[in-house]
Amino acid sequence: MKNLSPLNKRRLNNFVKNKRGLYSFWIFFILFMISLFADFIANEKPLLIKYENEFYFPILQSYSETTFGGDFETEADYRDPFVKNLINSSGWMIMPIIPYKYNTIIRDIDSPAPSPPTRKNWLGTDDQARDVLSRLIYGFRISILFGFTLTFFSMIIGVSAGAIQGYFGGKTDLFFQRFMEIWSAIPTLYILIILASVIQPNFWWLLIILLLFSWMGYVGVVRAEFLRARNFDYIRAAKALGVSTSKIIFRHMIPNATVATITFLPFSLSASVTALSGLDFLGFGLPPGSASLGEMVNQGRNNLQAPWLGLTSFFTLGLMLGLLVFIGEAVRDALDPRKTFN
Amino acid sequence: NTNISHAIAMHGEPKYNKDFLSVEYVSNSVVKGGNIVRSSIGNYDTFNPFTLKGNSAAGIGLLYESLTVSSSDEAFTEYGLLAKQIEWPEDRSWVAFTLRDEAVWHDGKKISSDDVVWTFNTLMEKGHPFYKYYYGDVSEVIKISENKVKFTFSTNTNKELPLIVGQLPVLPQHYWEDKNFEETTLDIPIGSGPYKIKSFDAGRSITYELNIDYWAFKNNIVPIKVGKDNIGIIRFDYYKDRGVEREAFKSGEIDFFSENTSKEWATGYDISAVEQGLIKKELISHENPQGMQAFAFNTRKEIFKDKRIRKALSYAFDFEWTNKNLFYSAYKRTDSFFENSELASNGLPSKEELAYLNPYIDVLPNEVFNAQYNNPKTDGSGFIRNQLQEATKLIKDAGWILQNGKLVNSKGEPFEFEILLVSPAFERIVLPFIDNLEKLGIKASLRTIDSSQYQKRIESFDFDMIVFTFSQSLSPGNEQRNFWGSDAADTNGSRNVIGIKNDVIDILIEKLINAKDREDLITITKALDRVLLWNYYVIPQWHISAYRVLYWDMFNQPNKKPKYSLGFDTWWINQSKFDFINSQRSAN
Amino acid sequence: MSLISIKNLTISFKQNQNVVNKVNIDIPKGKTVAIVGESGSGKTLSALSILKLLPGNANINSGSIIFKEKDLLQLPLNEIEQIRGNKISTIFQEPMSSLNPLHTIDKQIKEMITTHNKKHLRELNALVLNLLKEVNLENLMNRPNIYSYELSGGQRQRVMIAMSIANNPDLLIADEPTTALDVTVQQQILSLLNKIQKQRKMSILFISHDLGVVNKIADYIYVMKEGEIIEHGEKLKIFNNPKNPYTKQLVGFQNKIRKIQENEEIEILKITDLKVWYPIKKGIFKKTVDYVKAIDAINFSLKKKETLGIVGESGSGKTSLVLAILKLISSSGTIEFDELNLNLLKKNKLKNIRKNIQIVFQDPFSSLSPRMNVQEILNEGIDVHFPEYSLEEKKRILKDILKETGMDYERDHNKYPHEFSGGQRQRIAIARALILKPKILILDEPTSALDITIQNQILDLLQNLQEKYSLSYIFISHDMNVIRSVSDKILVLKKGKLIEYNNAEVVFNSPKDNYTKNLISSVV
Amino acid sequence: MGSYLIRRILLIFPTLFGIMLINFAVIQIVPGGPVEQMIAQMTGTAVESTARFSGAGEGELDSSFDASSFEDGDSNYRGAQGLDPDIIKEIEIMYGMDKPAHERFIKMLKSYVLFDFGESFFRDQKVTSLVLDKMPVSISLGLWTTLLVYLISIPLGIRKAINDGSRFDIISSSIVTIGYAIPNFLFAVILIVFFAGGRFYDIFPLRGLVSENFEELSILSQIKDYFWHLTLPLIAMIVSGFAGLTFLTKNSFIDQINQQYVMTARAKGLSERKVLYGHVFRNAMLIVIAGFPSAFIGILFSSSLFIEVIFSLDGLGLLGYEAALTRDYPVIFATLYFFSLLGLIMGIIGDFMYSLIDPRIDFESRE
Ligand SMILES: Nc1ncnc2c1ncn2[C@@H]1O[C@H](COP(=O)(O)OP(=O)(O)OP(=O)(O)O)[C@@H](O)[C@H]1O
Ligand SMILES: Nc1ncnc2c1ncn2[C@@H]1O[C@H](COP(=O)(O)OP(=O)(O)OP(=O)(O)O)[C@@H](O)[C@H]1O
Ligand SMILES: [Mg+2]
Ligand SMILES: [Mg+2]
Repeated sequence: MKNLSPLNKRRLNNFVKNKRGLYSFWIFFILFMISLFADFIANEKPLLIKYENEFYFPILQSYSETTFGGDFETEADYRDPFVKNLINSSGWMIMPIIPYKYNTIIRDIDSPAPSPPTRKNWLGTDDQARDVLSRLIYGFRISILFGFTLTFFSMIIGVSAGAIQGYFGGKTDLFFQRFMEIWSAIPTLYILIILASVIQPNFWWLLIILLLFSWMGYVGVVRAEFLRARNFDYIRAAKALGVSTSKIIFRHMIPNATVATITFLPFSLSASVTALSGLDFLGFGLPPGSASLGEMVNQGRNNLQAPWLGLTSFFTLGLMLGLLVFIGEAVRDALDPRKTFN
Repeated sequence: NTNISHAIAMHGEPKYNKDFLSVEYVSNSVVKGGNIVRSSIGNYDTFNPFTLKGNSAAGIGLLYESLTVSSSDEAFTEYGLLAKQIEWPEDRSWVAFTLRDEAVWHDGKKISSDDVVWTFNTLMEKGHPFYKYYYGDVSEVIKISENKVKFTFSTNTNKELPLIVGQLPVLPQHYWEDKNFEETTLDIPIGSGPYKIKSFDAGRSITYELNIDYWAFKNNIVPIKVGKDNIGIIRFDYYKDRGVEREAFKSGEIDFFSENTSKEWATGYDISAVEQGLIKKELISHENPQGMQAFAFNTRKEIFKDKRIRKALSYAFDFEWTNKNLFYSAYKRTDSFFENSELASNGLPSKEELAYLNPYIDVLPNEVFNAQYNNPKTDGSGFIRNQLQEATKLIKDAGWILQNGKLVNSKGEPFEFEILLVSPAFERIVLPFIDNLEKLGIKASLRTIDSSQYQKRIESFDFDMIVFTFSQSLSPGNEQRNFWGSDAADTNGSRNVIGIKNDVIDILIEKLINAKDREDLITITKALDRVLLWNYYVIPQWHISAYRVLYWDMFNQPNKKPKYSLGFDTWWINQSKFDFINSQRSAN
Repeated sequence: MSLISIKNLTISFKQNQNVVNKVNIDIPKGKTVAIVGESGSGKTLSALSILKLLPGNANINSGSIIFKEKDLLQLPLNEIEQIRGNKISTIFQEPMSSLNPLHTIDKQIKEMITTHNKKHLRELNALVLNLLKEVNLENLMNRPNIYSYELSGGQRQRVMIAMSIANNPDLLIADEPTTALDVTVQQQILSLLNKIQKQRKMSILFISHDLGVVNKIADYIYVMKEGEIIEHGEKLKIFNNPKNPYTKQLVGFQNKIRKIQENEEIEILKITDLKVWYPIKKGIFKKTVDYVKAIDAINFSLKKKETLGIVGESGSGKTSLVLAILKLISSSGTIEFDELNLNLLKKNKLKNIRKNIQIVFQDPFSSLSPRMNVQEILNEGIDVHFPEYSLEEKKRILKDILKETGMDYERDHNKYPHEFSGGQRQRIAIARALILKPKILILDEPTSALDITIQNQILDLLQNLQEKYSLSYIFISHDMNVIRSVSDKILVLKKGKLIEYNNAEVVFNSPKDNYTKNLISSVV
Repeated sequence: MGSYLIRRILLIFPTLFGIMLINFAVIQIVPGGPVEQMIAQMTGTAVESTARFSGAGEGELDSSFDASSFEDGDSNYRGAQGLDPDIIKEIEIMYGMDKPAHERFIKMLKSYVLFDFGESFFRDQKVTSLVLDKMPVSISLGLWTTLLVYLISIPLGIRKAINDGSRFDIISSSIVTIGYAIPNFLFAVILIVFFAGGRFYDIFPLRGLVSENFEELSILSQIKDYFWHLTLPLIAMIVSGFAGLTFLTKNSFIDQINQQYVMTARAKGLSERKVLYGHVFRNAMLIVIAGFPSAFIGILFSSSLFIEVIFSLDGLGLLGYEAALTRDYPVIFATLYFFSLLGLIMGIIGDFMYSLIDPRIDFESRE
């Protein structure tokens, strides 16, 4: 904090003064942190086992059932009553708060899946007999990570591209734009199908594929703003100072010409999240069984008789976006030189 | 020595004799009239269902009559409809139909043998490629007289041919002559059936109206049609979304609906209309063969070559749990390739079956002779230790060992395979299966792809395991070669997805095709069934032997139901119930 | 009877102490009240508060402004709107950024009229034409659809003036209305105001640093310093008998005349045949139909340690000329700097040259990046050209330069441009250029918004630096006193053509051209 | 500008060529083509392309003996037979797939130059007429959504900008954000269940754009009928549409509202409305206004797939998606061609609007 330049201090101050933004930030931060530790919060494996005077950490390491005197040499299924008995007979185990992982198929549900919320499954189960809360935590994590990475990179690429086009204009603009027109016409759906035919799409592949196209969303607005802003006097002034082109772009123009980008940031973030959901929805997303908010939305829509599914996904998306929007507003305010707080 | 008859059965004699007045499963107190709304998914853009292009409108079949039509309480018997008489030689190398004099087109013109000849040739030439395949063995169609046509066949081994030729719909030559048959059309066509198109809204709905002057109604001259086609006006509304369609039914915009998901069947209809009995929710059982829907192994793959492995994997599929927790216990386990029919094997093989099987006692699995086939059964708790232990034993026998929790063969290659799906609905069923396999040390993955891609991979047998349905008719025949024959195993695009190459099976198929009568056919089919089952080519899934229908309570049904169909065309509207329902619905 | 009386007005910004403190001003009907005073003393804010146009973060802590028996400060918005532009209109201090960049000049003037009076189109056109004539802009009428960015500083200022008098207001608030105007036009404008005042009994609140002008036009004078009125009274009383030391200083001040210097004879900049032609575009497809020949074939040179004063009527092409030299707009001809022709130079080479030629823009406000604070603005140049400086060094340099330009590091370094007064912004712009110690410094009206003391301080600073580092200056100004006190050579421009170019005394003592004579006469 | 425009217009052709080429190439790589699709359809293994989200594929039983697919009384399902290689050949020839790719490409380009887009592989309809058929739905949805979104978002954004930080601002922010967060297909289904289904209220129609008896209605009731049908789909589409534009408007306005020229406008005595809409608007809304043409195309073309399915509307979104999944090349390429062309033209118009809105913008000059 001490090393901050006064300007940044002023900005930080502005940010902190916006209570809504600040609280949103903290809530979001905490939720995200929780989700980062999802494996320890929601897991089908015990956190700790004491068996015959030895300690075991199943989450970190896998033990075969034979370790505890069972029959199978494959990893123990700690939810199997048989295994539970084995361990409890000469030791104990501590289960995480939510004793299900996102892909744990709950064998002993009380009513057919999707089963309503109970003491065991706080948010009920989905139509594949998996715990909704656990999926929510993992899904939130993966969606956020995906959304942030995607937004981050597409923004960097998109804003730079738009900046270059808008700033240099002329031929650069003319040809780069044509390139983009061609590029954007590539059918994403087919690329995904092609990809899916070669490999099982995973997080990174989807990220790359979406990134290939998502950056273009930023170019248009940034370009427009730049085309205009390059005529401004303070840009001339900076040029006269001998400031390098890249500095002019990044220090003068981007801060002044990216209202739109900043505005869209929370939406881009959540759009990236939804993009993943959309892919899941169309069946080109993460491999079946992965936790994702998209899959959850889809479940909600297909199981209207089980409102806890739809409601959960809706509240999660709403909360997430709400927080992001409020944080975004606070950031915008913090960067606005005219904004002052009492 | 030719047979001349009012009907032709695949095997044996028709159930209804020459003088029958009507089939058993119709009522003689039907009242024709009233109107209902039904629904369909998607859209339509043509009234010509006989060509490749376009989606044809729902119910368009109501417009056309065929030469013969089958009864719904026999395995495979065709009764004359347009045809008054059917003639065929003992070896069934040709068939001739004599048309009814009364049969006329909607415009009053008589249906002649020219129409039949023209229809057949046109379908073969310009129709859907399906006809070319289906009627591939018909070498010629000859007009014998104004009302008699003869189809000759290029083979005399295919006993079905006279029957399937009878299924040929007949189209009016005079109407089509100056039109391009291959194009899709929304011109209201001329037909010969009991219904006419009353009105339509392209792609969105189509309304049929019962033709009271329909020639076959007069004096009940066509006994097979008596008591059928009772509803005055039938409209089909199109929806694109199944859920919305369902809502539409519940809100009373659709009168009749059939459900295909256990979940919806169990939970989707807890609405007041059902409680008050305004909507009837009925399971109507039938005896249609349900074939075999199953996880099919691709035995071309090295890992699935060993029968023990295939058997072991079947232990990992916990049907009882799945049925209870995912299907609301709606289904029954399938344990025959000819499930839900008299063709299905059960218990120990009979004497007759053994007669067919015994010659191969050395090459067939022992169990074929001395055991009753049963799928592994679990207690439904979801924890299947015993089953998995069985499986482990089998796998060990087959030479696989566990290393660090992973199953590997002697070369150290891990046991991994992919389950390929086209329908996302199956993901929820496959995932628990995969979960169980994991406990065996097997790493199975799941991949859902779109149907073009899927088709391509199925065609070239490029998969490890798929969910496949081997559909069966009541009268199995030639198609069995395509299902299980060795030749088919090497033919891309065949239905022998499993890749079965088994001499005994090949022989049984040939015998089956040439079965001398229905008894014999049933026996051979059962024997075949056993051989297939005990080779563990598939992990059987489930079936349901009933129609799940829902309808607003405005119908009357005949007391006796047909075995082999729902027989919706035998239902009729009860006017007082109809009025009551409508008053209730509009009050809402 | 006063038309408007400001009573006890106190304004503060949220963080700071009062920037306007208990100010009382009376403006009698039909008279001109002038406010003079230090830059940053609160003149503009006091004036803005009359129309309730203070920036959003300003607080009026106390006071009232009575106009026609109503307190303007208490008036609801819709009533204020009736008064604005109609009964009371204003000319803003920074005309260059006060016009809407996306509307044509024509439209903006018309809007002023139609907002308050319904007029037929023909009548309207005639009115606008007349107004433009009165402010000496009728030659603009033959250019179609002019936008403000196509005008020179003085031209924009005159558009503002035309706008402000369009509705014959009762009170005209003129915040430094003639800073960008050359002497002849200035005289014209002043007499125009005078005429209107006579005819319509208009009151004027006139804010200016130019005491010459104030002397000509004012009836009463208020002197402001540090947010307070330190002295006020009738013009003659203030001029002849100032009480307050600061007033004395203001009134008594005389610009020095520049001593003749021994120049080094090295030519550092040589301009030959320079042309700046702006295309005039027409129609939605923007076809070029003609050119504004802003600079038409000009030759001159600049020696080391020399100051070249450029004067010329407003719109004569001064700004265009210097922008062309800096390669900020395209031009033809040669611009030789250190024997390099800048017009042929590759862009990437240009950067090294930049450090050596710096400019203070005519409009400081728009030349400062709105999202950078003073520290960043000033550091920027240093970072580019002296990346080796340490943080401490930079801070020291900043402190020095701010002090030398009459600002305060502690108070100002963390503020954004919009949080300053006009004069303060101008000083930041000067500081930004000076900090690099360029070989050539171009100053486009650098002192127009400065009061005489600060102006003097700045000029001294320039002088010192020139001596110390042998800098060369190109100095554009309309204030002939300033020109006289800084220039070695003088270049007179008219309509894009060079009409006189000679040593300063020569020009001042024996001007050749009529126009030059006119200019000079205003000084002596 | 004139010559720039001409250059831009000329560049349409190479760009279009590039687009077609790339897409053609990509499609060659995609596994499975129209032939496979046809076979799948013929053998009954085809899955509806919308199965994943329309619920059509949710049955646990193969549809071939699923009760829902029985055709009145026909119980004689002849065990599926597999297809003859000859037939496959024939289908290939029919679709022209027997020819090498480059030949097909050249042939396609030739006919496209003549604006001959051919026929759909599966529907026996000219692609042009297919597209035209879908226009009413797409335009209805696109036009009204765009219009409503713009008409609501912009004034709302402006109001939020003026009252930045007020209660109104916060509440409206929350509302539009929540609206944005609702996935529109989920919302659509909920709307149907609540307002058109059998369980709660049944006040809106379930499907289609107009009633069956539309022709017979009077003009007034036709309009009523039309909007009555559009209400639910539009609500479902727009709830999520406000947020972006509202916030963009708000922030752009906040950015401009403190500029000096705004003060000038106020000093003229302009009412606040006039200041905002007459002066700030044009400066602030460059992106929004200039982006309008392409935004409209976007809405026309793609964004309403789910809505179309749920409300049983036949629009371009569905057409495009189905074509993609069934590999209906003529439809794919023709729509691609058509929309790319439209897009390119709109791009030019958009750029042109930039320079109309802000005369300082000049595309030719470069740094
Ligand atoms: N928006 C603002 N935020 C904070 N401080 C401001 C703001 N605007 C002006 N000030 C401060 O208020 C004081 C008075 O400003 P004002 O513009 O009235 O000065 P001025 O007398 O007009 O000076 P000049 O002659 O330089 O124009 C200055 O010190 C300035 O720094
Ligand atoms: N971008 C432009 N497009 C067209 N004409 C322009 C443009 N910029 C300036 N001009 C015109 O060029 C002429 C010279 O303008 P310039 O700004 O150089 O004048 P100036 O001498 O600096 O005047 P002032 O003293 O009023 O600032 C003026 O008539 C002006 O209207
Ligand atoms: Mg001022
Ligand atoms: Mg100038």
